[in-house]
Amino acid sequence: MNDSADELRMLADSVVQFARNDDTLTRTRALHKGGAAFSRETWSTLADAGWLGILVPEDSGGLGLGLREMAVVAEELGRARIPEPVVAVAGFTASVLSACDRKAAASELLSELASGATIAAVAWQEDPTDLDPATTHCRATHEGNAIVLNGSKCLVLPAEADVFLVSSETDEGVALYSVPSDAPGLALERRQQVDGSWVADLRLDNVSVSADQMLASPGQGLPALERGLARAALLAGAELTGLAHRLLGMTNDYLATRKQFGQPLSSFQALRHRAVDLYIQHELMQASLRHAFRTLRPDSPLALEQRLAARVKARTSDAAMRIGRESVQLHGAIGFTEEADVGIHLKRIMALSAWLGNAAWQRRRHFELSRNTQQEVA
Amino acid sequence: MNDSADELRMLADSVVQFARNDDTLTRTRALHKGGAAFSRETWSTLADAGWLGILVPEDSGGLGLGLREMAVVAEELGRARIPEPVVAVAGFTASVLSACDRKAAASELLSELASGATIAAVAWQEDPTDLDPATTHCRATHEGNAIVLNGSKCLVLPAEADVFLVSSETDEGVALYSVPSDAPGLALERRQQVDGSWVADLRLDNVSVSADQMLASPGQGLPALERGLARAALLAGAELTGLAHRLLGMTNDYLATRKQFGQPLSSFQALRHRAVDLYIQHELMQASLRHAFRTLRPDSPLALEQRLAARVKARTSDAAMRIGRESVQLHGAIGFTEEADVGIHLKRIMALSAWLGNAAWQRRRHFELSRNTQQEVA
Amino acid sequence: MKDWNALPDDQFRVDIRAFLEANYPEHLRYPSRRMRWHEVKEWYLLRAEQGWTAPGWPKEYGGVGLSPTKQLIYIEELERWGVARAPDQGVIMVGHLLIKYGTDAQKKEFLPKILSWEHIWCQGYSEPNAGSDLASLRTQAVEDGDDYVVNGQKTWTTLAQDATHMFLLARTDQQAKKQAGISFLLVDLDTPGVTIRPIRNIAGHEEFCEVFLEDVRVPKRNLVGAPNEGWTMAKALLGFERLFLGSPKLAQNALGRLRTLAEARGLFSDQGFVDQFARLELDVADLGEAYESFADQVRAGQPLGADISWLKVWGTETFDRIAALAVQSAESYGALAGPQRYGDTDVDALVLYFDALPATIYGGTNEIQRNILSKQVLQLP
Amino acid sequence: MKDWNALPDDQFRVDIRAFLEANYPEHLRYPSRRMRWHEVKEWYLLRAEQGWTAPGWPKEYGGVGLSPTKQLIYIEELERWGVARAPDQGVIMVGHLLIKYGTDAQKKEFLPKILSWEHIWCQGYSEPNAGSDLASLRTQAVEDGDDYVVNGQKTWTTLAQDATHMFLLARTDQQAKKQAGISFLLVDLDTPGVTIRPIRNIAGHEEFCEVFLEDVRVPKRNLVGAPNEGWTMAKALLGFERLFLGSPKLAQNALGRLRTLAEARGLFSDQGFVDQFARLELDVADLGEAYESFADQVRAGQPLGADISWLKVWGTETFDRIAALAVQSAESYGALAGPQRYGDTDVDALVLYFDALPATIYGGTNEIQRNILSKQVLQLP
Repeated sequence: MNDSADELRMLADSVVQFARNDDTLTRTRALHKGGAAFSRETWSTLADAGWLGILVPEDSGGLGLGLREMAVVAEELGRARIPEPVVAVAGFTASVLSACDRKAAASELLSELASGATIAAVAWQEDPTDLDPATTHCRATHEGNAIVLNGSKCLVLPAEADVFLVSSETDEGVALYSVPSDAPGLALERRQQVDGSWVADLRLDNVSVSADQMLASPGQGLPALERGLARAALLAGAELTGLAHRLLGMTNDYLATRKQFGQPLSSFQALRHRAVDLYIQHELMQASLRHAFRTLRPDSPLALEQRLAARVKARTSDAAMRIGRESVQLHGAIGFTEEADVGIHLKRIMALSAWLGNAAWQRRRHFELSRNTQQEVA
Repeated sequence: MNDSADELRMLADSVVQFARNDDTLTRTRALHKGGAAFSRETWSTLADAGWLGILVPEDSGGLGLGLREMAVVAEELGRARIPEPVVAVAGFTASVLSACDRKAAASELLSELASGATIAAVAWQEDPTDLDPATTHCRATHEGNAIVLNGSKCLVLPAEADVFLVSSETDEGVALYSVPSDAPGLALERRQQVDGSWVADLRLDNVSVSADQMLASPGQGLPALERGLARAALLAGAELTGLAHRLLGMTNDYLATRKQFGQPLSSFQALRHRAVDLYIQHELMQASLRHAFRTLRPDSPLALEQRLAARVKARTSDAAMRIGRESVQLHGAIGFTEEADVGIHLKRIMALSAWLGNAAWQRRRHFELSRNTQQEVA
Repeated sequence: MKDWNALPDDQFRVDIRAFLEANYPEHLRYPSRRMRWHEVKEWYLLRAEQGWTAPGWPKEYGGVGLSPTKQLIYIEELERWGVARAPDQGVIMVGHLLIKYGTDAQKKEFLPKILSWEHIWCQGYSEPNAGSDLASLRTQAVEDGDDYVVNGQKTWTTLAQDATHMFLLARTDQQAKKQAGISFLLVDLDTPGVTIRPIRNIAGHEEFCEVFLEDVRVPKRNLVGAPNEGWTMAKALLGFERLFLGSPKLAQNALGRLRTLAEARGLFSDQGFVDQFARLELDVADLGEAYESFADQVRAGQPLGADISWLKVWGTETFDRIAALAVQSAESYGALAGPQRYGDTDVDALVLYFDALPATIYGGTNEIQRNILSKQVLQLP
Repeated sequence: MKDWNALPDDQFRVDIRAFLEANYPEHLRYPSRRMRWHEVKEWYLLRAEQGWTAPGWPKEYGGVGLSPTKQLIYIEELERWGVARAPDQGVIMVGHLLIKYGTDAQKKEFLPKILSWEHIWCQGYSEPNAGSDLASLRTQAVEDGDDYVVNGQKTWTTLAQDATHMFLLARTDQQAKKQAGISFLLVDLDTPGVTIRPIRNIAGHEEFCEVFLEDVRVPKRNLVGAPNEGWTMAKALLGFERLFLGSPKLAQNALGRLRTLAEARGLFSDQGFVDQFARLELDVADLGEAYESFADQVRAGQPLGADISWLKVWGTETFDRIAALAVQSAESYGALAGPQRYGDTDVDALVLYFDALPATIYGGTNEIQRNILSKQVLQLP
């Protein structure tokens, strides 16, 4: 256990070291000014550090580590507020791929993902207000040797992906196919998110794929997506926890140094107490994450992972939004400027909180999953 | 308008004068110790002052004034925290009686009510979790010249009533009958409320009434009850506003005088700000009441009265509960003792907040009533 | 010119409403951010020609001379129709300041150009490191011959980039403590030494500026009132404008957009949403009633007391809660920038959220308002 | 006697649980108020005979000598089974105090009678007008021959009416400031000059007392430790008991009762209720996890830091929110005193509410806890 704790600390330290050299916020502002969400160059650096391959098996060129290690990296990357979609790609996509049954195809894509050569995104959602991956109207039909995909997807993150994992209904259930972004018949519309990232709405019009582009065979796509969604929610929770922690630090520094009426702001009890309430919110985020990783085993059943993921995502989304909102208030007018670092963190929190189900949605989901479990037990 | 404002002020002053001579809290504590909810002697004093007859027409021996005057008295009686069920009897029962179609019978009871000779209570509810007066399983059937009542009622306030206005289903709709508390076949079980008052659960087992005990004829009972329920909710809101105001005064006095670490408690900003938030809650209570009386006319339709009543009861119940809860906290340990005045006010607030629909229930009701109106208009 | 004050109040409202509905440009209604001068110029110059720049000024100075009641009606109708604000500090502040404290020469020089919009004014109160605390004002004005030489920095200056002039507070007596020793100066922003730098806000708009003042020479004739009396005058200027910091319009408008979103998404069949919405609806309703009650004071010609602060606290925090529920109800859309299509209308939940953020800060933070209430209204020691 | 410490932790838990389930009187489970001594005496005297009065004391003094881990398990099992607390200040406080600072004579005199419950102790810290502020302690102890003469008043003394002795803090050096100059004295409550007056609380129960001390003579041999060192010793006594101020049990139990009420009333088909319940369920869950994490520190033999205060704040305020929702969900029942029938069980929503009221006050108000957190954990100046 101590060995493992040391390893996790070393992993975290390596991200801190990276962030220290990166000057992320300046870089992010410059990128956004040019309309770019993130940098491919930095992406390669992240790959070289091995972080994109944490969840990728060693025989596919990854580190073959677990969710906990990935969460430590996500939390530290959150604290640094890097703009790269690490959780979406190395968390969500990699988890879906690892759960796919067509091992050869999945493994190849995983190894490209770990090396940073290919950015792959999961195209599963079709209606922004429906988060059930079973709601799939996109159809895959056989035409001779080829499979032809027709339908649409929305909010695919990142829009800049080279390859999309497209879920499609077949007569035997949902399957997953890898579709390159330049595939004939694929139309892509980009929409910008509040944090400067881009998501894509896809339209698939007779997109033809071959059998070896099938990643999950019919009926196997849904469990792979469910697994990936749960893990992505957990990892988003870790990133949110890092973001919130950074904001707390900034806010407390501000309160301690900024003077009003000749005294530091933090000498005003009403502000001190609010700082304490935000601190408590962050402790709760940590508690929910800690609980998840105390409970999870590599062979934990999907239902348990889903319940823990809902709990973590609910808590971290809610607490981070509160910490973000209050940090702006506690910074006063300066907190409302674009140049203040508080805003750039808040916007990232807004995007991550909404991603894959916001706090209110996740609380309902957690309640339902818990009730089901209770009723099974009883 | 100025004349009217002056009159209202004089009415309020007369209640203040009464309360000053009464030492209500000592009296209430002594009553409760003996298991009594209130004093018949004080009831006579209230009748002599005319307050029990404010809503009673002049030709029935009352003052023939309006809801607004009654609200002013209710607010002041709330501020004095008198234990007598003035709103229940001179507000709720009197309003139901005034809306009854059997004028002779109703008028007689109204005049006894105004004189204080008879305490009458409305027995309408049959299930503590159902606040719809149309849910009436109590049956009235003809047997020869007599009418026979069978069924049960719950939470009738006050349990000490001499006469009950019992709502009963007939073949032509709900009717209301006056039933003396000693009527053969009437069994009464008392339950104590948190504020020391008693409510009664009634069981009617072949209770025989004559035709002149009919107050509202079949089909007329429901509108009379609806009218009374709306007005009672408004008046309860006024009493809650007075109670909350008294608590605020006590709490601010305590904060200003009590010292900790050598300074008055009110010098601690976190406590000052909470005092301000409670002050705002009380302003909102006043705003909702003011709006109701700015809007209401003697001939306002029932639907409008109901909507305004829901709004007032929702706001005042919610705000008073907050003010009560926080006042205990701001008083510290002393606030938790029975001898502290804060508790006796909080308990009255708890009883009144729950009476005829708590804040959550009234908010839903207001929403539904508003939606209906909007849909009619649209 | 029509004698507007002679109209009955109800008729006045009807006429103003009809005029706005007929004439105000549709594309400028309910702007989602503060408009720049070039965007609203056409409309306001047209109104100026009609003599309607300054409804509240006395007629003798070129205003419409409306009664307080009619001024409120006027503003309510502007808010109701979603009319964009001009950079109107000249009308709202400088005009009243000069009419009350100005020399005849100052009145003659400045008032007509305010009315014609030849001069656009901005306010120079806030400074960096002063926050809500004017007592720590640092900008200095030192006498030198016929001029004051001004050095310092102002910030959060609304639309300074569109202004030609600034009225500012500067310290003229370095020895005096706190609010004493501060004077009121009128500054032409073309004077050498003035630098204006817009500040982008969190939503990407440039509503505020920083204004740097380096050896800026301001002629002594541009001093308003007596030296060292600036703070007293600034306080006296706070008239019934304070009412509008607690205007229910922002919250009402936000609630309306949330309703649209909810109708389109079918959320009114979701009891969990309804419970939250029903609460907010009452919060807004009681805000509206409280506003009316303060407005009654203004209509009766009574000064507003310190208790007006609670309206600002409640109004802005209600707005904030509505915005938070809108973002929550937008679900996945809650991350998307720009308006999103709901049924047959667009709602931008994020604009609500970003608009709500500064509302609890500007016009004196809600913390400052609570300090004021606890001291001046509750009189807590 | 069984060597409990030799058992594996899991087995220890199983054995304790089995013992409680088999032996603890059913009617005393989950009392809705603090039990008086005569109500729980039989059970505790039985346990005393079995040598189980003081699980945490070293064996050499007659305790069970449990490891910190096992003590936690023991307390968790007591809480799980809803075992009523005795007036246990002798065990929890006086014993540890004397073992650490007492003279041999004191140990010999007092420890055995604590173990046998011949002496029942109460704590004399709080005073009127001191609130959460021990620095303003006023009770005086003046030397007179072989005695101290004590004058003053203590309040919020839990179950003093059942106690035979009180350990109190009194000022022995009038010149010293604040926490200095305070000493620890052991007082027999039969001494002339002691008056005990129970305080009824808001729920009508007598859990606390006022204790008046008028020229009470306390022999100097009853001074614990050095004179004027009382405050230091009192602080050192705050061991891992602080963990239990943040115990999730109150909130978990309240949530369980709310669940019962909701099942009986069919509220789980009401999305508005479910949304609130689902939030509270997670609030309690994360409280439980945080508690475990602090308990890990205790199990590892590490001292608790100031950050433990957040657990108390969150735990008690979560309890408070649950109680408020219970009262709301009881609808008309929310005004009725005593347990109400829901389906086939009784729930007393008001008891939850009244229990939650003092939780945010005792053990240092939540405001004091926030002061501590902002200073010692966030280190805000």
